[in-house]
Amino acid sequence: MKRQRFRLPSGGRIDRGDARAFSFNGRRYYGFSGDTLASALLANGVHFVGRSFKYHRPRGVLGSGAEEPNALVQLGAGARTDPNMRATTTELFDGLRAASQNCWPTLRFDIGGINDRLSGLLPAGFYYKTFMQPARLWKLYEKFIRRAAGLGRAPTERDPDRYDQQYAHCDVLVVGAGPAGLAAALAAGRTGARVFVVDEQAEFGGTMLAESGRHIRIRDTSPDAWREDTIAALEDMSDVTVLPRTTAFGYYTHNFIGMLERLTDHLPRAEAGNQARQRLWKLRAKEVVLATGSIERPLVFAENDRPGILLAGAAREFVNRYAVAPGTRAVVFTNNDSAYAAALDMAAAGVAVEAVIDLRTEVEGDLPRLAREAGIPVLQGYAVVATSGRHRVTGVTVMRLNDAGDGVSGTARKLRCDCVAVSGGWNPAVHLFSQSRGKLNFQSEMNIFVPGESVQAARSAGACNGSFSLAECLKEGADAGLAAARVAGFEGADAATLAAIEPADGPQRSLWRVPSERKDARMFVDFQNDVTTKDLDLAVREGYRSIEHVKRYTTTGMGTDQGKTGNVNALAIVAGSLGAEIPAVGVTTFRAPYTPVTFGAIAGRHVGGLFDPVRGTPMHEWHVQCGAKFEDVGQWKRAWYYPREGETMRQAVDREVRAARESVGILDYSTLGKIDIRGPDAAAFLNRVYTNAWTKLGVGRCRYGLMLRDDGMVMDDGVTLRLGENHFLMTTTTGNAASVLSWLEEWLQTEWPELQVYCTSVTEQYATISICGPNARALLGAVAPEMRLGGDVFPHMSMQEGMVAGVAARVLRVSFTGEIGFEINVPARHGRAVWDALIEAGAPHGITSYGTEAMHVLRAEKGFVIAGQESDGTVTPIDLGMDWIVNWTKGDFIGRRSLNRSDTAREDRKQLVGLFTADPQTVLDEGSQIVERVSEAPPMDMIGHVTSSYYSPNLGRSIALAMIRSGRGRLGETLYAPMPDGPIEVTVTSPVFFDPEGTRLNG
Amino acid sequence: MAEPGKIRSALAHCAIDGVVAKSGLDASISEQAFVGKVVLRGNPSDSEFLATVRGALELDLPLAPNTSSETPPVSALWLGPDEWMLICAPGSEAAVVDSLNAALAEGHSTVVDVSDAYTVLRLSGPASRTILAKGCALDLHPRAFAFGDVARTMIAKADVILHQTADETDDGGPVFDVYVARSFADYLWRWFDKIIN
Amino acid sequence: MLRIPCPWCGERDVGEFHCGGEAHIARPSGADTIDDDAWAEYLFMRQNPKGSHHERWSHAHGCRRWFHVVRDTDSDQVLAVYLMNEAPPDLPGRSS
Amino acid sequence: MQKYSIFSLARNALTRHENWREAWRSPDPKPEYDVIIVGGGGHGLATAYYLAKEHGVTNVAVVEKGWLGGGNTGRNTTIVRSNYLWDESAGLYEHSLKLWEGLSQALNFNVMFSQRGVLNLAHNLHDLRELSRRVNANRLNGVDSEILSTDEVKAFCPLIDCSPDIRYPVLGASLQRRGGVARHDAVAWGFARAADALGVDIIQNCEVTGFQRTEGRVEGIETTRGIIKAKKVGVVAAGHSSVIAAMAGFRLPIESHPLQALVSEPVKPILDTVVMSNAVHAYISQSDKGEMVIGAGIDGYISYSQRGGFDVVEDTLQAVVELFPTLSRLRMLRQWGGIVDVCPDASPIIGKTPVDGLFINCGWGTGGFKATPGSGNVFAHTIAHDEPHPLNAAFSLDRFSSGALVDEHGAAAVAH
Ligand SMILES: Cc1cc2nc3c(=O)[nH]c(=O)nc-3n(C[C@H](O)[C@H](O)[C@H](O)COP(=O)(O)OP(=O)(O)OC[C@H]3O[C@@H](n4cnc5c(N)ncnc54)[C@H](O)[C@@H]3O)c2cc1C
Ligand SMILES: NC(=O)c1ccc[n+]([C@@H]2O[C@H](COP(=O)([O-])OP(=O)(O)OC[C@H]3O[C@@H](n4cnc5c(N)ncnc54)[C@H](O)[C@@H]3O)[C@@H](O)[C@H]2O)c1
Ligand SMILES: Cc1cc2nc3c(=O)[nH]c(=O)nc-3n(C[C@H](O)[C@H](O)[C@H](O)COP(=O)(O)O)c2cc1C
Ligand SMILES: [Zn+2]
Repeated sequence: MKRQRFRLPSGGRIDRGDARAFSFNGRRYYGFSGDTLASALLANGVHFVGRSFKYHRPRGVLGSGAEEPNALVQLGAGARTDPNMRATTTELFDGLRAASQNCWPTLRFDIGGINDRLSGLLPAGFYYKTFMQPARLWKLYEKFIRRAAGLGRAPTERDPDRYDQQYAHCDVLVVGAGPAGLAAALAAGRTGARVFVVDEQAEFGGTMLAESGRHIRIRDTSPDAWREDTIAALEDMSDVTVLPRTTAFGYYTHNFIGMLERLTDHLPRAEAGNQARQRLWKLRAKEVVLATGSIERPLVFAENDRPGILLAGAAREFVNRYAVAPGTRAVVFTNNDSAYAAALDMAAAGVAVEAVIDLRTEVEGDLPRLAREAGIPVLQGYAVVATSGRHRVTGVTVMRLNDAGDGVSGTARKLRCDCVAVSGGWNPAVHLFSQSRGKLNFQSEMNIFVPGESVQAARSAGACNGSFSLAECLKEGADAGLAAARVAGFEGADAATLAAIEPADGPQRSLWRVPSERKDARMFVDFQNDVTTKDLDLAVREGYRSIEHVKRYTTTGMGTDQGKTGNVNALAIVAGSLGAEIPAVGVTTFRAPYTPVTFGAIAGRHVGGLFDPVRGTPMHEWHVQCGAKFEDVGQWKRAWYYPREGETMRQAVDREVRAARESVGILDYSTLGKIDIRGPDAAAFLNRVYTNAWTKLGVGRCRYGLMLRDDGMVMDDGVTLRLGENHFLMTTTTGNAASVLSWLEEWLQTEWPELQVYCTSVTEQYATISICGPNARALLGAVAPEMRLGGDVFPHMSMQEGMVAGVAARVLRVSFTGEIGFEINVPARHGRAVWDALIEAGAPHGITSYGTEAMHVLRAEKGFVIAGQESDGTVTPIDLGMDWIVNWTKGDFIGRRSLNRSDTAREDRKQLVGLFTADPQTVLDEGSQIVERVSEAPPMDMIGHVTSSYYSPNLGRSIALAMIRSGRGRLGETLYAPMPDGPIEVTVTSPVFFDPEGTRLNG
Repeated sequence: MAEPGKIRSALAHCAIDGVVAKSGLDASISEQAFVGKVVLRGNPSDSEFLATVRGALELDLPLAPNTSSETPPVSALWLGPDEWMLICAPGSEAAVVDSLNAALAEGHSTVVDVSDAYTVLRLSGPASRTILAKGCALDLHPRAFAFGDVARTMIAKADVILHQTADETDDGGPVFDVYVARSFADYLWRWFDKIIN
Repeated sequence: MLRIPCPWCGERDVGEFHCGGEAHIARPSGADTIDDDAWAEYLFMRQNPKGSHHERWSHAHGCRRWFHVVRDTDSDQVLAVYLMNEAPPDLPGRSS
Repeated sequence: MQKYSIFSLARNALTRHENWREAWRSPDPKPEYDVIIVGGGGHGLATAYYLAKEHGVTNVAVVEKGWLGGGNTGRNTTIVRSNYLWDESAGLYEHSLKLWEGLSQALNFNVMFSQRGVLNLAHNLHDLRELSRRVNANRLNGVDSEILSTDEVKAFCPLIDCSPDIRYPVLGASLQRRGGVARHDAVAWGFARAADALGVDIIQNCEVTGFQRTEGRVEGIETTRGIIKAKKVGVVAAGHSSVIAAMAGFRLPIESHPLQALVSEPVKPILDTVVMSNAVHAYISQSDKGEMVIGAGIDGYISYSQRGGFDVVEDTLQAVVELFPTLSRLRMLRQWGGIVDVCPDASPIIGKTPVDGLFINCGWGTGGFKATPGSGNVFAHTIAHDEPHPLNAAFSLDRFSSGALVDEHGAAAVAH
């Protein structure tokens, strides 16, 4: 086994018995179970991990968790590769492969590094100021700009992984399982409330996991013992759900929390099997306890971005949790006491701590005292003014600070080191609180933003609430957990306060930019996007004063880390340049997600075959077996045409159309919307929703109706049958079945509650089989011997009930083709059998199944309109030439008043006409525009467009329907459809092309 | 001539009967084809209406939202403040419709046979709630949704009526009957199938 | 994500509902006698306030009933729910 | 105005960029202006710029309640195109597109207008018919537009899953090659800087709270920074149009809805065009920084909260993964919302109001970013001349009475 040079011989939470091989940039290394990729890299002395976005500066590991801006890697390969993964949150597994991003050809030798040399030319927003001349070269410039875009690479193959989703509800959600969260969960769980406790990390414990445990006790035991007891207690409670590796990423309205659980990302492929990769939890919580802890902020000082410079808390975590020495010689640079713990822990782990450089002149806390006792040199009132090292820090230069903290003086001292642990204080992780729309308050003592009043049912506890001592965290957590459970309706006794012993902190000193004597030295604020103090200054100088402008002009806080480490520093620096108070500058808006969330997890199972329901009719499989091509109509699959061996679409459709006119065709019309309408006011209701009159329709009779929106525009149409005095059956178009039912309900419930009418959808109760053609009656007779089908007893637009193929059926004599037609409705379970019987019985007539395309041709030959094709939401019945269906005398109906508006009543509106092409074989494109005169070049005055266009085998020529300005007055006129290959000449005709007298229908 | 034996349920093509989860989720699923289903609408504050229904079916309609009532062999699911679905044995729906129509001839109400418009997916076993919760936003904790409860809601992208017909304490329980429109049944089945396999 | 309290079914996710926009817009009767402007007021003109808004919702994927909601369009807080045939409740300290 | 160029950039590099001047001043409001524009979004700033530039009206203030471009201008998916159906819209949007084509130079501010093409996918026969209708209309209106077959779509944008097995296969597409995207913030800043240079006062953190009127004529505005008099006032306040109209005593046919968008983490370029799909509701492009910029649909209820429901984001990403299966492993970095003012016919309102001297420009809904220069240009004309420019005559408020709507729902179902 290969040596891990920086692995400590003992301690940590890693399992030294479980070694894991991994590769980084093609080289093989080993780490242990319990490592993250970052800790394993550091254990192997790999500090230089990636390149920054803009200047391609060498970067290492800054943090140890979700806040990491630098150490982003491309993980895996092939279909399962993932860009921009934080090494600090990537759990190590056997066989893990990682590579650096944004560098070419190699990490060490990166051509993009040239940008760093040119950085003088590339200040914030430089691209807004240049690349404008000459205008035509912009495309070229952009190509180069674009080449620099992005960090990692997206996969090029389809994602082989699956993603699970789960809805959940709870009384109390606890986010974060540090001491505050654990205490909260325990207190809430004990009340019997339904509790979820989630933490993004693999192990619960939060910052406790980074503790050495040497200076702290909880209730006389080690913090770790308390932690383990608490977790065990939670796991024992049946109504407590414990979710590690789960990030609460979004706090949405009405206490809806989005959470991402990582199920297999930490496993080698073989172990992951075909489990889902991640699970999206959609949780509705009665009460939320936020215990999300805090994020350390770096100090902003000259050349603060070299690999080897990291957060002090991270350094501690590497030592204590992962048993990794972050270096051999360390310098600690701080403005507060907490970093002394890092110094102590590193020293205890054998790292030579050269010095603690403290910005403060007075340093009195317990930890500094312990550090001094341990012999660690402390330089009070000093600052780091420069650093050295190319791919890894090799030293720092320190100088004495002046009293105001805005300058340095004295001799520069160089300290050699390969690790600098930095602390600028801690920012409460208020992301979720802020997403919940809670306002933040500025707490000037610590220079932090803390949660103000909650606007949703949430409370914050622990470090995320600005309470940094362990004792406070435990108490606030327990109080919050109990209070939340109580509000959610549960009872519990106050828990005894958990005594904690810990070192006391002294005050901190916030110097937002650490002075340096070198004017040109760069101080990085946003590490990922290479935003320096100079960029911030420039933005302010140029008038971008709002922090939101500064963010957008400099891109600070816009990287994959969303400024977790940099934002507060940035705004404080901007406040400084503006001479404003920090709270007056304010924070930029916190938005979901807290950390990035996989698209696939958000899409869940709703992709591929489950993207949208596929609705099929009871006869669907017959169509499939007969080789039908399908058309998507809404969610329905409708048979479009049935090509036979060797047939083109046109040939198949022509055959189907001819069959319907010459013998008998059969169509599956089950998708038609059907609404059962019943009640004493049913007829009156229809009078109001349709343009025509319904009172006098006889029982057993059908009528065609047109439905308008209240703005007068055609919305839907269909045939309605009167089943009884107070009972109707309405049909709607396939696409509008659901919306028409909703429309009817809306009017009934909101506008006309006095009408006694009930509407019930029966669309799917019936299979609807339409047969038409000269032999339709004979066919029906063959399968329904008991029905009387003569024109006198069963006239057009009437209904009979009887047995069809042995099944009780309701048969309507209606026609959408101009042929004698019957619509046979049978309960859906019988649909297929009746269909089969008709096919069999129709064999002697050469019965032909036809699809929607043939149906369209047949109806267009007759000039029948399709709502949604001839009409497009801007068309009235008058425009369609259907004045006959508008009854002005029956009283009000939906849309009536609108038909009389000055524009709607204009005479020269677009009107439905037919078109014949000069060449009968030319079939116009649907959607062709029509002009009176063709001019050389656009613009041309368009007077209308083609709505439907087909080849009519019955007429032996093409036909088209069109909406043309003043069309009805243009019969016989020659117009043109200008197409890319030249104009097509057309003549305006009546829209009824076939059997205008309707003789076939009544034959 | 079509033979009655050739009737086809919505999921006849899926062969789902009694499919058992293979994914460690302890549950099984089947289609309850041809269960009788009748939509009844009427005014719940009209005591005569309620009495008439009681007279015809010996059943008290459930008036509390999201509940059901049962007088074997008929049960009634609350669908809305003036809407119920009556559930009866396969083939008995016509009798239910007829007796109600006869009894309710007076007054304003409606009775509609929708036996073929919906099918029922029966999900049973300890993992049922978890499986449902992968696509259903309702609170399905036993405290919130228990034996006899009903909800008209959505599972994934399908509208459903959810009816709990047995408890966890029952053998093989809990049991949920999921009513879904016939043309959505294939989708919903494939949805469950993806989850349990 | 909003949670809407259906007066019958209880609270459900917004996805089960359809929002029908502003409530209490009277549809003019005798519409033939009013002018185009007045008709347009009914058809199109809306208060669209930032703050308390009386609106109609339908529990489209549930009980299919329409009902009224008073909601603050700035905070998205639901302030009251009442039935179709009920008058708007008095909400202290708010004007519509 | 300090000129921006590669030379000035290089010159300033020598002085460590210490000598750049403010892009615009931050003056205190004067007591009175000839014209006040309410709303410092792109449209408002463009209006002020064109008033000064083309109509010589330079005594102009733009008042903005927050920060410039903080409304929808700063939160949209930046799609620019002009392939609208009706003549009126095509005229307006094409006018705008032509202005875009010279905008960086006119403003001396690189708005990074990138004509990488806008693809509208068709997934069913109805889509195809509508697409062909629109493309034909575009061509006859002089708007570049073409139809691509499925194979051509695949060749043009290989990232799209063009296989016939997906739920709603791609049957074809329309392509406007001159369409594309622009850098949204730069548009606001560029107009602000150019307007400022012509004398326009840009006043941020100044919220309009009411109007001063006499006899039906506007005389000034009341703001959080006091009363400011004006001969004319133009309201260009996008999401808040109705709120401001209410202050002036009239109503609008508008509802303000949340519209959401999101970006992925940045990745190396893989998508070099803009893709929009109506039936599989999604629209997406990749920015010059590398993140995928993805737009969602509107939430179905009124809200001024600048955020919407997670369910809408779910729908959007389902569609994105369905159409672009290789993007499934990318990660959502940030999501946000804007407030869009939606008109019943999906077309804007630009013109006079019932109050004399008060003009309004609103109702751009989900698709007004592309119109920014054109809208400002014709609105400036309308204010300066007290009558509409021919290109916005059809977009008056009266059309809701007459019924002469410009129904762009077909073009606007995914309206960006
Ligand atoms: C998510 C999203 C995606 C979009 N995608 C596209 C797209 O791809 N393509 C496209 O063309 N369009 C798109 N749009 C629409 C487009 O963003 C808008 O139509 C356009 O930006 C409107 O510009 P504006 O200048 O009118 O409005 P805004 O930029 O919103 O400006 C209005 C300004 O008025 C200010 N204001 C409001 N009230 C007051 C007051 N009382 N006093 C003073 N100031 C006030 C606001 O603060 C705001 O700054 C999208 C919109 C959103 C939200
Ligand atoms: N001395 C100091 O200045 C100082 C500073 C900071 C913290 N501390 C110590 O740290 C501890 C703070 O305890 P605590 O419980 O408040 O916080 P914590 O940091 O211990 O725990 C917070 C937990 O929440 C998790 N988390 C954060 N955001 C999350 C999200 N969105 N989803 C899921 N999980 C998320 C984190 O991974 C972490 O495990 C105390 O012991 C305190 O003394 C001290
Ligand atoms: C086209 C476009 C691209 C964006 N790219 C990023 C990005 O790369 N990183 C980021 O953090 N935010 C990005 N944003 C989002 C903004 O940070 C911000 O969310 C948005 O402007 C809305 O403002 P608000 O969130 O402050 O309300 C982008 C926004 C737009 C409109
Ligand atoms: Zn309900």
